[in-house]
Amino acid sequence: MRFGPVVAVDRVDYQLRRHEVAGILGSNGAGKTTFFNVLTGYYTPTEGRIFYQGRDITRLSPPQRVALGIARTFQLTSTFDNLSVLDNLVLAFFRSHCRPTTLGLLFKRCAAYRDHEAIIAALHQFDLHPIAARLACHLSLGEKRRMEIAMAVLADPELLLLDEPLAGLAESEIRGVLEVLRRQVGKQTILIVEHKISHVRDFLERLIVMHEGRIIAEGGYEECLNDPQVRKSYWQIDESSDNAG
Amino acid sequence: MSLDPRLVMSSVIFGLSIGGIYFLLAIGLSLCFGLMRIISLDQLLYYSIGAFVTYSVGVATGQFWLGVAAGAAAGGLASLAVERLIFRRIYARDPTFSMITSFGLLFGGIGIIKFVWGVVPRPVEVPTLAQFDVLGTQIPVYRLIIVGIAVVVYALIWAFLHRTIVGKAIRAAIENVEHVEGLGINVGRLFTLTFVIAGALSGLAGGVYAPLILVDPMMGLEMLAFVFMVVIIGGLGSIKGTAISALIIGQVVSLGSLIYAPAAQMAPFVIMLAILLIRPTGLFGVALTRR
Amino acid sequence: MTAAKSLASRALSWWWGIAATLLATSLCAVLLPTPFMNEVMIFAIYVSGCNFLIGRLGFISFGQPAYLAIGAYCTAFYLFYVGTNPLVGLGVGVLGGLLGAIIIGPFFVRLRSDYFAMVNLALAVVLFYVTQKLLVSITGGDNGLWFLTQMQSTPLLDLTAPAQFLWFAIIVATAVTVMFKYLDGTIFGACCLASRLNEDKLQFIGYDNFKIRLVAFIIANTVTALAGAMYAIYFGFVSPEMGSPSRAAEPVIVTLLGGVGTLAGPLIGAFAYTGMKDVISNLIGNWELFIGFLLVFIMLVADQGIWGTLPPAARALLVHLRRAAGRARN
Amino acid sequence: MIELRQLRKRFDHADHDAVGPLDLRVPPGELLALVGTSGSGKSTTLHMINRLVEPSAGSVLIDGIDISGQDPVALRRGIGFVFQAIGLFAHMSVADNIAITPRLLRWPRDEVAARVDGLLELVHLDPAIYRARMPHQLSGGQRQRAAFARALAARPRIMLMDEPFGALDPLTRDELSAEFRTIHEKLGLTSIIVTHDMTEAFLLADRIAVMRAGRLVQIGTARALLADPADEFVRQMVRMPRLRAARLARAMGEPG
Repeated sequence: MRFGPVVAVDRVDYQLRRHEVAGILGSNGAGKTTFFNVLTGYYTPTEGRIFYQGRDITRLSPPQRVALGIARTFQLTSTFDNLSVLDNLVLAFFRSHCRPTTLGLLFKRCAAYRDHEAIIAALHQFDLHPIAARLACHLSLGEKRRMEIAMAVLADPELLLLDEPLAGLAESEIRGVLEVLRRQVGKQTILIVEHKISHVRDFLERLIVMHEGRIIAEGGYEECLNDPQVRKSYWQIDESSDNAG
Repeated sequence: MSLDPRLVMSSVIFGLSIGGIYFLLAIGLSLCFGLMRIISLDQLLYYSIGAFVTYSVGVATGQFWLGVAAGAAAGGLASLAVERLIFRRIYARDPTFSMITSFGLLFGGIGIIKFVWGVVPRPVEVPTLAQFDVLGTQIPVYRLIIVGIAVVVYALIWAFLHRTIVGKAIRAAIENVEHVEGLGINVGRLFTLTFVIAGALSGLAGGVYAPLILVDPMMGLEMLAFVFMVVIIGGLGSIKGTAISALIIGQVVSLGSLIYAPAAQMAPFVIMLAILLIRPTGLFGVALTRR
Repeated sequence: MTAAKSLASRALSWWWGIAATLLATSLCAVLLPTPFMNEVMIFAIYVSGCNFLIGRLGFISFGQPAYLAIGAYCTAFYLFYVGTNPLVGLGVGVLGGLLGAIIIGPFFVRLRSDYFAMVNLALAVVLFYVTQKLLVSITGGDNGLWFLTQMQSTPLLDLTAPAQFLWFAIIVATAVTVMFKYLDGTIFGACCLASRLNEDKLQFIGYDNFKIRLVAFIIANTVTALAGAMYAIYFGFVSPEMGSPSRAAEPVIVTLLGGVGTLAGPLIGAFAYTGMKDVISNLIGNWELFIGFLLVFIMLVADQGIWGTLPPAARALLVHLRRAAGRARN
Repeated sequence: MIELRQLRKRFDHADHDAVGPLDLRVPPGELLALVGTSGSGKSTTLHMINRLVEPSAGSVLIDGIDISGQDPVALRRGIGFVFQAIGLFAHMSVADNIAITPRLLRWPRDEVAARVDGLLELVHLDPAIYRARMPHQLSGGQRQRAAFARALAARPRIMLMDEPFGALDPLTRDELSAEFRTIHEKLGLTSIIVTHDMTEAFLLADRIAVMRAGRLVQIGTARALLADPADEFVRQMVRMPRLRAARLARAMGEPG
């Protein structure tokens, strides 16, 4: 995939490999979320193009990109509050597996999918089965995050974009979400934006560091964090005066 | 069909004056939405009240301008009462909620007007029949006075919002009401003030427009669609947008009726659809986040 | 209990609800004056479109009279200028409403809900002017179009006879209710609810928000046009007054009165509203006063509607009864 | 002094209390951190103290006086509040942002100007440079400094802060929280800071109150929480700071 220059995301050229897990790190306003939004079609880039599996997707709408296998989660959790957890999953599953026309939706009943094995499996995989019948608005943040990831995964994406999946969670909730994430490694290409990057270091294959809209470093975890430019811009550590080790 | 340039000229002036009235009405609607997130259809009630009070005071005293002042004051007072008694309770709710409530108020108000003044349309005498000559066209001075009033109101509102601290606070509250509240600023008072200003301007619009139409209880409803279209084209919450779109709609209505009278009602609607197709939030409407 | 069985019992329980309502309505049809019941039933159909828009899509429309007028005038044009069969007229009205919604929908459903409400009202006003002033040669202006005597009677249920028309109206109203109930259970129904709550997310799991809203809009307003067509046939007459913007709030009021988003809401609301209107207009002529303050009152005090503000005990009883019925069957 | 007595909040249509019953005392001059997972009711609690949210039951006392009888506007003037999203008004200069409350209170103009300069200096923003800047010309940290200054404008005795450092990167965050501590002491404020970051709470606060599901689980100094966590939940909450401290101790032990 290639990304061209946009306003907040400046001249990003990047290629992701298949089934790779990569993390994006950067201080506030580094352009991480904008980058995601451009990828998923929330914004169109001012200039440049995005290629996905060799195909130019720059002008496609979000639903069209989902159809191609790009799924995402949101930094602020985003659920259908008046639907049950189960129905949230049904919606996510149905779209990607049955590929209906809008009129076709009129002739499919939700109830017919509530006990579909893929959905039951997802409920168990993401530890959502005890709360399957609960309305999404009554979930805790950690549960919502897990449900969001479950929804993204149920869309059976090739590329999974996770926007700060751990933000706002307490340590105990983080572990649940991490557990769920770990199970996805190797199944699809995953891109994670995360402040608490150390939490996800175990399964990251690559780290991308962004600063003011540009990628300033990429590579292995340690390699990246020790990059002098990264240390300067992210941790604001100047090598010359840094003698603490 | 060849158009007489003199007809065009007087039509442009006509459009400016009617645009001025649209502006006076729409500005209140727009401000109320921007600050309180309410769609205040009852502004059209204060418009009718303004016109009727202007009529009554004019008949009683023979002083038209005194009537207009009384009309504006009546609009302000009525809106004060409504804000205190009703809107205060529904600010926290969805904008469409306030739309329903204000529609009810508009209707109830029309009922009250019918009760007080009856259903017979009333004429109001034009205060000055003077005309003056522009390039061979006779322009009624009164139309120009209306345009002048609209311009002055625009300037005053702009200065109020940009130059006074209370106006700045209103703009701050348009941005984020909770933050203003948290600073220990009396947001309730800002709301009341804005609402009363809006009501008084609507009353003023009714009073000023009264000599050019027949004053009747349903006059607010007749105006409703046009004011809506002005607000929508300009974008809710934008003063500049409201002014510009009032200007446009005024011209469209007057020039349109010059070309093909019945189509004048349709043209603004078509323009609105066209603009919404390009910009779903209107010309200057900001993508307001819910709160 | 197996999934299939629970599904069946759930389906049965709401079928029972509809059957009970149908029975109650039929009882009313026998006991209450026919004109009143006719108006209530058509009104209920009219409101159910609005109820769907508000309750499922979260879109409040003050422009329902516009769609009502489209249906009514299409039927009237057919019956006045072309044919004599009211059933065909009904079909023409519904088709006209469908076409109208398909043309207007794409412009409107992209809008934010507050803009949507206003634009619809503007549409109603414009259409009112069109029928009243612009197309006078076709619509007859304020005089309207009369075709009551031109309609031929239809087999089975004679639509030109008010008493038989009522049964037809009850059947149509039941069909509309069943359709909306069915929609609630479909993926589409869930999508509507989802789009009301979180349109961004819906996009990002792959549904086209615009298309979903468009389809919902078309469904709702075709139903509204259907009600318009039924009015036209029942009265044998249309005039611009039917689409008057001064009645713009009626469907919204009645939706609120009946309880937003509830299945029985439109019927209950239509009953209550038509009843009140009859009584009040006999007492005082000034109905604006009444409607206006009724609306304000509903908004301030009882925004859950008659159905929603029923004492919780009554509803709990209903649930209990349903459950008992469910147990009895298994 | 801030005192909460059997404070409860249940939101409309909810089936359980979002907060409470809650009892809490914050003595004068203390900096208390309210820590909990998201949805634990800590923000709601904070909002009830300046009546941005009205409690369903119970009472809040400030200096021994129940605030439910007070005018909310006057009450809020005595309480500085810093919001989660910084919330400077975008169309106003920094000076206007800070001066808005004093000017609406009709303080004399020169007094307002002096106040603005004094506050800017207090938060380490050079008045000459930053007075006329617009919020979008500031960095995240500078914006937060300006927001502190604005909250302090009406000379409050109490500061309430809702995740004030949540949107900042770690470095700016540490710097600002240390500075806030200094300001807190210098002005003799009584402060409550809401955060979900236990490490931040440990570094900043005199005492820490841990909330879960609307209730107070434990309250005490960092030392007390570490030494004797009330339950598994608190143990989990203090795990991270403990790990970090251990790691840091190891690092310090090594020759630099």
